[in-house]
Amino acid sequence: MELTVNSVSCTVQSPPLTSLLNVLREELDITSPKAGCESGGCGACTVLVDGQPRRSCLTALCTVDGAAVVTVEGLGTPEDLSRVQQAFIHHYAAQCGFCSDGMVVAATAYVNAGGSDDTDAIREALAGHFCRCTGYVKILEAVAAAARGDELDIDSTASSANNTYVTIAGAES
Amino acid sequence: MALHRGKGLATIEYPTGMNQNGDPSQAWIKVKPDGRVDVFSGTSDIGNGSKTVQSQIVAETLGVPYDWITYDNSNTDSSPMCTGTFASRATFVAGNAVLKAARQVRERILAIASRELEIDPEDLEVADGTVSVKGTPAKSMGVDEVAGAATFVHGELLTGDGAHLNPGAAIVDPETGEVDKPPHAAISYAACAAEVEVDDETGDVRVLKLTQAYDIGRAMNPTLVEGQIEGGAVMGLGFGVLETCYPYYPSAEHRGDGMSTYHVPTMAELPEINNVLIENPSEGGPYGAKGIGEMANNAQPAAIANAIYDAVGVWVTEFPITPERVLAALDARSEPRREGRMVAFDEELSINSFSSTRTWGA
Amino acid sequence: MKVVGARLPRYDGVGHVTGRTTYVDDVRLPGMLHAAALRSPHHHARITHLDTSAAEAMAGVHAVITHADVPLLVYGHLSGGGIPGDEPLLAKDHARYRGQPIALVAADTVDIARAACAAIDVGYEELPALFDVRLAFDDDAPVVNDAFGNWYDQYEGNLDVRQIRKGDIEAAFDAADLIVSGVYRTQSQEQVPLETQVCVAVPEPDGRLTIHTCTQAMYFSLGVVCSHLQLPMSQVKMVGGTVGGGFGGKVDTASDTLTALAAQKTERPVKWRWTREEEMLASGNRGPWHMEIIDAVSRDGWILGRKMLTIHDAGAYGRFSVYGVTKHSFHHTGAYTIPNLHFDGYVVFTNRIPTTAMRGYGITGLSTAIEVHAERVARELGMDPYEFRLKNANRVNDTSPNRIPYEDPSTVEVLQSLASATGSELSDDLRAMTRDQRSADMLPDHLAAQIGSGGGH
Amino acid sequence: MTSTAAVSMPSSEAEAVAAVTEQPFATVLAGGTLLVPQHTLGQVAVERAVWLGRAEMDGISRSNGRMTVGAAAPLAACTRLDAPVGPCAANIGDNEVKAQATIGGNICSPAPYGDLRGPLLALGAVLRWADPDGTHTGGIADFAASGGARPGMLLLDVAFAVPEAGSFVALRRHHTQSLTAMSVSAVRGADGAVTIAATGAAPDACRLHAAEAVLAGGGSIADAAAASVSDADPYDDALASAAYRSRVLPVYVGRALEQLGA
Repeated sequence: MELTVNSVSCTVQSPPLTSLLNVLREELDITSPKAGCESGGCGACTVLVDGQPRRSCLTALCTVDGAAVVTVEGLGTPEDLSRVQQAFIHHYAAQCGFCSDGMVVAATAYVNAGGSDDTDAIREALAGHFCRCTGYVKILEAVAAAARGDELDIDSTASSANNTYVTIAGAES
Repeated sequence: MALHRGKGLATIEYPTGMNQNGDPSQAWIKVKPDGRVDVFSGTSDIGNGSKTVQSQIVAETLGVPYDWITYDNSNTDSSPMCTGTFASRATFVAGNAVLKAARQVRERILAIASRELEIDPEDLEVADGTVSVKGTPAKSMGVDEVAGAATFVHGELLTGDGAHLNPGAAIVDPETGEVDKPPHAAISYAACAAEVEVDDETGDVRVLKLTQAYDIGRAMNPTLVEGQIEGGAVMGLGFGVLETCYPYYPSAEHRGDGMSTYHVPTMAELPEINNVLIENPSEGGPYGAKGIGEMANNAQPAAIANAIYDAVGVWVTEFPITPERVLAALDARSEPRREGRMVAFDEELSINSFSSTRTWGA
Repeated sequence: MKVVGARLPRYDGVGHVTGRTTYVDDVRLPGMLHAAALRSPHHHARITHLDTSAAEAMAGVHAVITHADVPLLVYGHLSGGGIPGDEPLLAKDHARYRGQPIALVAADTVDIARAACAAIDVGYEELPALFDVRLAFDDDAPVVNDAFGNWYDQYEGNLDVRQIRKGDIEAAFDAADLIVSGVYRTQSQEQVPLETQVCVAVPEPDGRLTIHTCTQAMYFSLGVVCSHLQLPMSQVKMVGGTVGGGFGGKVDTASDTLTALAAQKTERPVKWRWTREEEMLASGNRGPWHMEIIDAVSRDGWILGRKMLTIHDAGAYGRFSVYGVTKHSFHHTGAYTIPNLHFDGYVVFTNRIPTTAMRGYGITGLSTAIEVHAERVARELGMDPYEFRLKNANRVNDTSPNRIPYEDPSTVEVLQSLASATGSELSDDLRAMTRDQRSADMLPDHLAAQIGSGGGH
Repeated sequence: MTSTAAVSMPSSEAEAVAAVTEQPFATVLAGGTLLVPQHTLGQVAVERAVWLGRAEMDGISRSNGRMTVGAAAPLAACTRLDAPVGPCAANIGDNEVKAQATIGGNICSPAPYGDLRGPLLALGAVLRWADPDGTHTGGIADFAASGGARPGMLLLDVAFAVPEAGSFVALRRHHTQSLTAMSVSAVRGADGAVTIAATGAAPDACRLHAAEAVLAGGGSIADAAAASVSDADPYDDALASAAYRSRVLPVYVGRALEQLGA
């Protein structure tokens, strides 16, 4: 079967019922989609299939024969980050990073589809993506920033409005 | 259907570092001939950001730009011993190890610069990758030049090592629990206020808002500490109302085996979260830091439980506070038993008989 | 300070958002085999026989590891702290919990390894299982733990309980206007790191082992691997430091040791990645706690004394539970100063998965219990919850249950900040409070001698 | 298990029926949201599979007051249907799963999956399926009695009369991937009669006849809700206890009926 993965045409040999996740990871050595649960429950393996976000662990190879698949590697490079990737850095939306591969892909699909910076809409779009580290606050901020098209500085991170700082009297530096 | 809102509060404290084995961490640093800095630390980054924070400590201490730092925690051949990333010790304890190593390197940089500039090291300072003479900033040389001179002129390696060890605390009196030294590196403090909405027909609890205050010592990187506190809040929410490995505890049956049957919080469950971060520098932490990662999921469960009481007037004392437990408490709604001075909220109390007989039941 | 305190981006952030960060499961090597584990289907059973010959004979199977392959089968995670080992790396005569590993198969593919696990012939004689810590002390209770019985019995002084005794608890209760009791139970929580436990172990030409590990503690794991394998630390190189979430669940990563044994035996690189189901059902999780609190309080809102009983359900083996209960005991007054204490804490074993570290270890359940109890006491007294907490909050030089003076307690300031952030009105008196050491005249007579004297208690 | 099972890709319903029913019987691959992970994890053996993605079995049409939904229609499309089917479909999985999972796959999945059996039972939906003996029609119960999902069987479509009104309520899920512990669907037909079905009240979706009878007899919603328990056969699982299911079934029946305007 044929796949175009991150703009590269590939002929793949895996059997037709192989999950797209295993095709990408084990046959093509594209390791960004993660086997977080292999049952569709976490979103760490989400990739774009013909532009649409898909759980690669739920997708049999034979159902995507001829499709264009994009993983997070294909969205941007360290030298040329996509807007969503910049937003994830600037808003500190990745901690351990294991959910980021799928999260960035799903967020990109949301932004590409014209998604707004409305928090409820982002939650609706991404609620199937599990992150144990961040508590989601900064992921929502990152996706909203990308949706708005904010100019983003990746050499610093954002201060969020929901956090205020005080210094105990007598403990000033 | 009636939805009831309530507010609750909890305050907590938590130790930084471990109470066993002296809790050692070690680090070493070397400087390349162009002044770029290699930091070797054994601290695993599990998402907590220790690569970042330890690199910041080294950059700050040496007076070089952050992007001059290469941080290597990749293996036990090159990185020295670190007890590990737990017990909120990566910033404080392991951070102290890199801090001490960086101070040694700084001294060596100044020593070489002193020879090159023919100025007493006491009269030199380092900032932004440049060693300069105090009061005479025009007289200076780059740390890159210092490193080159060390390598090619003086035949020296700019290096340093550091180790942090809490003198091992011993329990001196097993009868009383008295210890001879602090079994922690610092203590931090926090509080959380929760707002909830409770459905009194189904017991369903929605956490609407968490407001939190944390004594963080010093924010080594404010964004990272916020990330710990926000992530902890949602994990505490999970502990408080959603997650259980044993739904019928003590029975071991009917365990959730995956994402569809074990209820980890997702964005759908996210309440409004607001934080106050209080700087209260520690005595012994690098730049006043304390560790707060562990405690970040400790205050929410009680705050939520207390908010549920505020909302519907029942105490749920078995966690997580599932809809079943709320509804059972509503159905059994009862006042505590009051007899004279005694106020017994829960009847199954074995504390007075347990120690002597070691059998359960009062 | 310019770099410290700055909002710099993550050191490894670019790799994380571009799919370039290499986690252990992303390591692939020529000739790499894949492992799967045979786990006990029973909560408690005697293993009557174990025959791996059929599995070993299967095409594509390269090795089956059992207890007989482990140089040092039982090693204690806290043996450095004087706490004896109790947990075999692989079950030998007994399975003490459902999910306990009995054998590991290394094969050409995961599918073959799983099929080979199913082909291992194990005989079980099921034994009665103990799940309820309240039954653990009964004479006829099933015995769970080979080393300790049903509760840990080797604290200092040969005690079987972690004790705190401070002040004069009976006098505190005699002086109390109210004696308020409550019982609290907190539950097992799974860490749920998104990356499940995973290891790649590689035999090197020079006889060393390289172990790609997801551990939170490379040196701790190095010690565990070298102990079980009876190797000097020079023979093992742990490679890791970049972990897909841990939260305490990746400190005692048995995956490293077992995969290393498989690599040694096969002389091939071996990968073992746990499924999500294994992570949920067979990995160590946060242990359940049973806590009883009785507070002696005065009508005007002082906590004069606390009696507390804690029973920690450790699961089948000790792992870090003794450490956890000790830490728990040291903090059982929470953010308050309570001068008179009587605390007993037990580590009890049951036939469930050994519990382990998780964020807030030893204290998450404790904080929960203490703070619901505090709210109950405040409500019973008819006192504002902020006032009750601020009044009893620890101050500079008050001492913790284990007699350490608090250096920089900020409970007062933390509560004041929270009140301010939530729009809760505090009285002038409460707003004026500080963490400064209390003077004796700020305290009622029965506490002044204990707290106000300069913190010696 | 990454078996080397061949997958045929029929381009019409007739081809699909032929491919599924010929020996050796084939496993149907629709959305794959259950089959693919089970296959990956070695929990199911597949000798031969038939994928419905090109069989043009995903149509949704309305004619003469009846909706017909092809078995391969994705849940994302089903969310646009009126209650109780639409909100029930919306309550399954997240957007990515809904784009892939199909109504037929949902109907064929064992409890605790198969949420749509509840609304379809309430609607008195008629299923059409093929097996080596030919094409059959029947309700949800008939389909189950015939053996339900099995090798060699292909669910073709599901049809139901568009109700006067419908409602759907469910215990809140805390995770978009969480299974729904319990749901209640209520339908008022053209004749004014109300039918009610639940999932999670019994090991499989069930009609709540006693509650329906109370309403038919002119009883109140409260009385109907209270009566609903007599049709329940509650059970413990990871999601909820039998006791809780019994305790809140009347609450959700009441809410479904209130929503229906019964």
